[in-house]
Amino acid sequence: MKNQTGATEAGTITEEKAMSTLKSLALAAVVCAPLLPATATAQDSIYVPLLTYRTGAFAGSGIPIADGMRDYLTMLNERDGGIGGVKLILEECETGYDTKKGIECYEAIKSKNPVIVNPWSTGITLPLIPRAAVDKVPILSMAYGLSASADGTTFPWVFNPPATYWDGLSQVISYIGAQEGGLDKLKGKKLGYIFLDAGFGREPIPLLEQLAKDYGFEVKFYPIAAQDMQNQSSQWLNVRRDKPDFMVLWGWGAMNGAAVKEAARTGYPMNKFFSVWWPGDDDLRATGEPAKGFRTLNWHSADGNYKALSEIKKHVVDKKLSQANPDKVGELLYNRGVYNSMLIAEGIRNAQMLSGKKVVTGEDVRRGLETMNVDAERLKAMGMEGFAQPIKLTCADHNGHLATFMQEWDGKAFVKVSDAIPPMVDKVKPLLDSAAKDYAEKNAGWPKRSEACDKAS
Amino acid sequence: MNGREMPVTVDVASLLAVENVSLSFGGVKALSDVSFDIRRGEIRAIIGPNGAGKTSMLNCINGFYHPTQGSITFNGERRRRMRPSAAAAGGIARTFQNVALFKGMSTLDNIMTGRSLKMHSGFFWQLLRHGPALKEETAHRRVVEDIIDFLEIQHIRRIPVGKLPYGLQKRVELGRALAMEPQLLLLDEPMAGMNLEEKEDMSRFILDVNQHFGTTIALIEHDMGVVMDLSDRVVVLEYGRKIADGTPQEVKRDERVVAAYLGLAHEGDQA
Amino acid sequence: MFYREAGQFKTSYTADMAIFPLREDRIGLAVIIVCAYALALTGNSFLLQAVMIPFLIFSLAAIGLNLLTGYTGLLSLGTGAFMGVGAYACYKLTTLFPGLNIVLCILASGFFAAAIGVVFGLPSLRIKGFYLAVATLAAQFFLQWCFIRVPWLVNYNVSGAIEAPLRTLFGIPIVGATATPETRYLVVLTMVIGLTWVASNLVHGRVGRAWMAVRDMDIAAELIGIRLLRTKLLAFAVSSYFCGVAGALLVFLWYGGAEYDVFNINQSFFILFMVIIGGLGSLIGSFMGAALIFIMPIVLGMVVPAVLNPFGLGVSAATIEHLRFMIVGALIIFFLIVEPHGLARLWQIGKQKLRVWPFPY
Amino acid sequence: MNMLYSIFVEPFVLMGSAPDLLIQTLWEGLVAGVLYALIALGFVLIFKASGVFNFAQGIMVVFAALTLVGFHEMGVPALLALILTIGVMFVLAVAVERVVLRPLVNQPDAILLMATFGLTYFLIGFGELIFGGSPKQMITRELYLPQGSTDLDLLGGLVRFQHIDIAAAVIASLIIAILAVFFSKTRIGRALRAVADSHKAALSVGISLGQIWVIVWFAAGIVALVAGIMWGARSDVSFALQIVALKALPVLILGGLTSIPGAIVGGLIIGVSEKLGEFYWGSLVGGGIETWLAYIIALLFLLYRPQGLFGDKIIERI
Repeated sequence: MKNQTGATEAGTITEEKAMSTLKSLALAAVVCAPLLPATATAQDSIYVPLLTYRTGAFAGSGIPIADGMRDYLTMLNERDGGIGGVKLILEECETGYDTKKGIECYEAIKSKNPVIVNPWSTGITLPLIPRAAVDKVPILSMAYGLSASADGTTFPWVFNPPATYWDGLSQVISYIGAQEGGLDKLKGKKLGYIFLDAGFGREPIPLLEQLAKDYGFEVKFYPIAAQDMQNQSSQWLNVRRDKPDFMVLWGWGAMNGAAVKEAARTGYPMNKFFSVWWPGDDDLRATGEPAKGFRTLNWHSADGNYKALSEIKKHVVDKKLSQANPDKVGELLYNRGVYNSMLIAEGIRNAQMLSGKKVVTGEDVRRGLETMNVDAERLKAMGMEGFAQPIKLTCADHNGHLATFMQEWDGKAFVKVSDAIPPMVDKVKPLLDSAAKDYAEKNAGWPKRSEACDKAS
Repeated sequence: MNGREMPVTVDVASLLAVENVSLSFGGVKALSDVSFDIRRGEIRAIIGPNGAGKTSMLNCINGFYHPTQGSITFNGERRRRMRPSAAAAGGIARTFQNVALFKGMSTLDNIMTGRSLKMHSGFFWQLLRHGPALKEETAHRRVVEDIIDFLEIQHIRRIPVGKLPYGLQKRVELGRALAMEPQLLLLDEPMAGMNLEEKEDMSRFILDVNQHFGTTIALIEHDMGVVMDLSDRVVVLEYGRKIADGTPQEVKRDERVVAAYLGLAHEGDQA
Repeated sequence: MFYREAGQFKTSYTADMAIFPLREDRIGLAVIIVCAYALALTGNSFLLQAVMIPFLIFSLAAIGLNLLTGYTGLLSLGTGAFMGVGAYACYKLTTLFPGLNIVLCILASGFFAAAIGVVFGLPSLRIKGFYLAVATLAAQFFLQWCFIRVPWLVNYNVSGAIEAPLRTLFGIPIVGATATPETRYLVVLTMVIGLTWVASNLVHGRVGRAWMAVRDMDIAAELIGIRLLRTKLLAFAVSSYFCGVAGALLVFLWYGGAEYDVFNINQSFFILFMVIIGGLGSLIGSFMGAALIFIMPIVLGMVVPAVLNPFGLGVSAATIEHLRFMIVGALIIFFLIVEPHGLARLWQIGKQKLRVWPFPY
Repeated sequence: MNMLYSIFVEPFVLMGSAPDLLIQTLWEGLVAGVLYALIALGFVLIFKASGVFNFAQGIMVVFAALTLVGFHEMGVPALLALILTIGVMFVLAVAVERVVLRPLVNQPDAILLMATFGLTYFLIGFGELIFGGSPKQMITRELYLPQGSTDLDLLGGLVRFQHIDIAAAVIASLIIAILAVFFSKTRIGRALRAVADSHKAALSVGISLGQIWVIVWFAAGIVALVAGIMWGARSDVSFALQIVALKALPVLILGGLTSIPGAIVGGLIIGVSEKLGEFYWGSLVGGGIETWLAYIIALLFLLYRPQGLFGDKIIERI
């Protein structure tokens, strides 16, 4: 009997609590309501959203890139008052490398007149590609995303400089060939391809299979699922069994560090281990000395001895405007972010020159990117002499197919160990063209390019 | 060969015959060699001390347990193994010692589930809740409302049964069993935990069901007074064996029954 | 005072069996539906495209999971994968039969999800509770693996992704980049309302009672003649159908394209949270849960900086994200403590209070 | 025919022809199994004593390891950081008991499971807020954990044993031994077992349920810390690790939710069979079957024995 009364009382209390919760929720809704439409856009500035990820499983790669991107543009704001005298409004949106959040971010920034969007995730890039033309927002997917989008005729709104994954793969193979004393020496060799089991890691496979046929080497595939990124021991056991002569890594986030570590554990010779351009200093540092000899592709400097970077230190880091750890300014992935922002800034600057407007739109920036020509002189003017090679985009070529180079981990940092390696244009070009055609065919009603082509300024 | 074609070997008056049923769980014998029958239209009581195997007996009858040996003949069909749903389809309904209602559902819905076997409208109409589905739902609702009226539980129609007092839950459970319109109704301690007034109500319902609907009833009960008043015949189990069978008067005088119950004088009030 | 049942007498069982027996409820529902359609007129593309469309789609998936977990008591962690089956099936259908109306494709894709759901539902007869939840994880990981490993599913696209091609309804584009947020929204809204109505019909009839009976006490359900395997498999099928349609809608009317990773384990948890917070065994709760779990982080993303900035605390996007995680986590715990039966129960209690207001005794 | 050959014959031929690789695979499987078992152990401890299926165990592993490395990065000496981390895990246990478990006492199991989902989200946000999202390196050397490896010439090949893996196996065995002693010899341990059997029984011998919850959550926290150190030493410490922790779930259902030996044996079975499966059969379907193999194994096993390896046979009563 006693028990029963207790229960009834408890019931009433819960109901009362529930009611008060309802009330406070209602109150909160009323209070918050006026805050929501606080999205006024200033007309004397250019809005540059940055889709970044500092959380989640890929944050290890995402953080330095986000810092680099943000700090370079902030530096322009602090030093020059923006671009062409127009201040840049920077806003980060956290995607967590998650497509859902990325789309949400895109929708949120879309209403604020963004001039460009960099998704920093292949998964987010793909759904945005068809929208770009409709929403008039160009996409800059720097060396990721859809390789076929290098074709500016089919994809006028998408830019993926400075190289596609197919370029990258062909460069790795040429480099290995050169090391062996000629591509014909690859005959009969065995190559292991360890990759993130997603669109990103699978994209190079058709080219790899073709090259294997052309040069007579054998390929072994070692897919790593995203959820097993840090648990690769069975794939490396397979490597031990198959004893490939070379290993090529196509990873991202925590996968890169784990792969290098497993390679060291298995005793795979590091000087036979190559990678596309995504591993960063942190990934290698986790293994440290034993990772010595590991080589990755790159197209820009991996140190901080450039004027542009010292300007960042002076105007951003020292003013406590950066979120980056000062030691990491000038590291590989940080510089990758800087390079990305350099492209954005150049696109905007070109757009201003082309349109004669100060406050440019997404449409102008698309034209700006298409006519981009960052030559040695321009690099010098930006304080990036020697930081990266010149790059030029055209209406037909939204990529540049830059010749990248190999760099080697010396146990503490990356050092450049090769000259520029040009991509195998003859192998890559037909693939790109057919992929672009295929895309347009499969997406019935894909619009023909109607955007006019500007002369380079 | 299935049971349907087998010759009927038992008295036609018997609705159910249990023959030499044994049941064991990993060496522990719950029932050994029990035989008895239930005639059409009678109220048959199964009594015995705790652990005598009464509930196991009911579980065997409605197919929840499968006897290790022996057979059960229901409605002329003899069988060793049967799925509970088949037993339900054959016309056996029951209530449980510890109320086994669907606690999150209302009284009405609980009793409506008793009609499950009789509802046949197609899935398509269920999706639309129109046409045959709605017609069927309404027809069965009418039957269920009659049961609710009969059991005098109109006032708790919409209340989730988990919130009802024990006595009412027992009544709802009886309602759910009645909704199945069974030929044989198995009641497992229908009056456990009830006060005198509630027991009187429940006894009245049981008699009414038996007399008005002609339903055959087998019940397990500890209250000897109730058993003697209600039942036509009584079977007594002890340690899984049958020790007596007959009218209440006969059983009452049986020495073994007296012996079994003497040591357990507190049994009645404990229930 | 305005919300009364007094004076409303039912003259037939059919009327009493109506899903909304109270006139006020029916009026309220009508008002909500009219308002929902009227939202399309506001033309606020952020509201429609980034808030309402996903909210409705996730609500549909939550209803699907709720039919399985809330109504039938079978905990599933494979929702994301079942949504994926719907999305990939829809892609295959619409590319194989480009002439087939896309709405039909989406509705048909649910059947594929249902079939796969039934296969992975088979163990549910023997496996229960947490054990079953882990078994559904097998579905999640296996199907996800198939999405990436079977190139036929993506028509051998090198990108490994599916893209929504241009598709029209009555000559107006509803799928593809050129579809306006308004038309997408109207299509999604209509489909979600229709399917919710179907779900509501099911749970209020014979099928729904059988599911709940299995949930509350499967043994007793079996003893009154409900066939367990059939009932559970039906729950898996219907639930997966809803999830599959939601997945197809997700890709075709919201994202516009997707990689396999969209349907990962986090998607499954995301939907599960909606169901828990909304209330197990409640359709309206599915909507409330989706609103809270999906819309609240968006609102927090706007409110947190607005609250902190005046104090000179500039917060980064990452910090907001961290706070969002913490707040969502804390709110889940908070709501469970306040009302373990979810928002739907709070809503019911609120209505009950309103019914007797202003004289509670 | 070819298909059948490559499924039923070829892998075994390979095993026979390269026994060193077989041994290496088994060893890798055992090590992975030990680590899965360590994560599963945390689940079992909490489930046994409180009936809570603690989904947050995976994130506790990451959180504990991050805290340890985070303290060290702040300049705290390694061993002191270890002690501080243990302190943090204790505070976490107390906080969970006060804020989550106590208000939810007597709620159905499903509700408590949901609450641990909430806890998972909270800990992810909290951990990233404090320590940042970038991966960190485990302070293996500072904790005096062995590094390097021993190569043994075995059966005509080379088998490599990582010292850190050996250490993981030894430490895991130690922890299990300590837990076994704790449960059978100490007063609190016996009380915990009493709680597992019946909450009322425990109350009647005068042990507060709250205290017991704090103790088991603290114990699970320490197990999580050990698991975090070991996993962290193999790759690095980041939130990506929480996904690996999901592998503990098939281990759990294989071993049974309440059995400590079950968690160990289940972990070893899952670890070994998924490595063998991936190594010898994975390439038939393009590899990567490891992501689901464990779950399918657990599922098939459950169909055969729904109560798990060490669970009691379920007799349904009504």
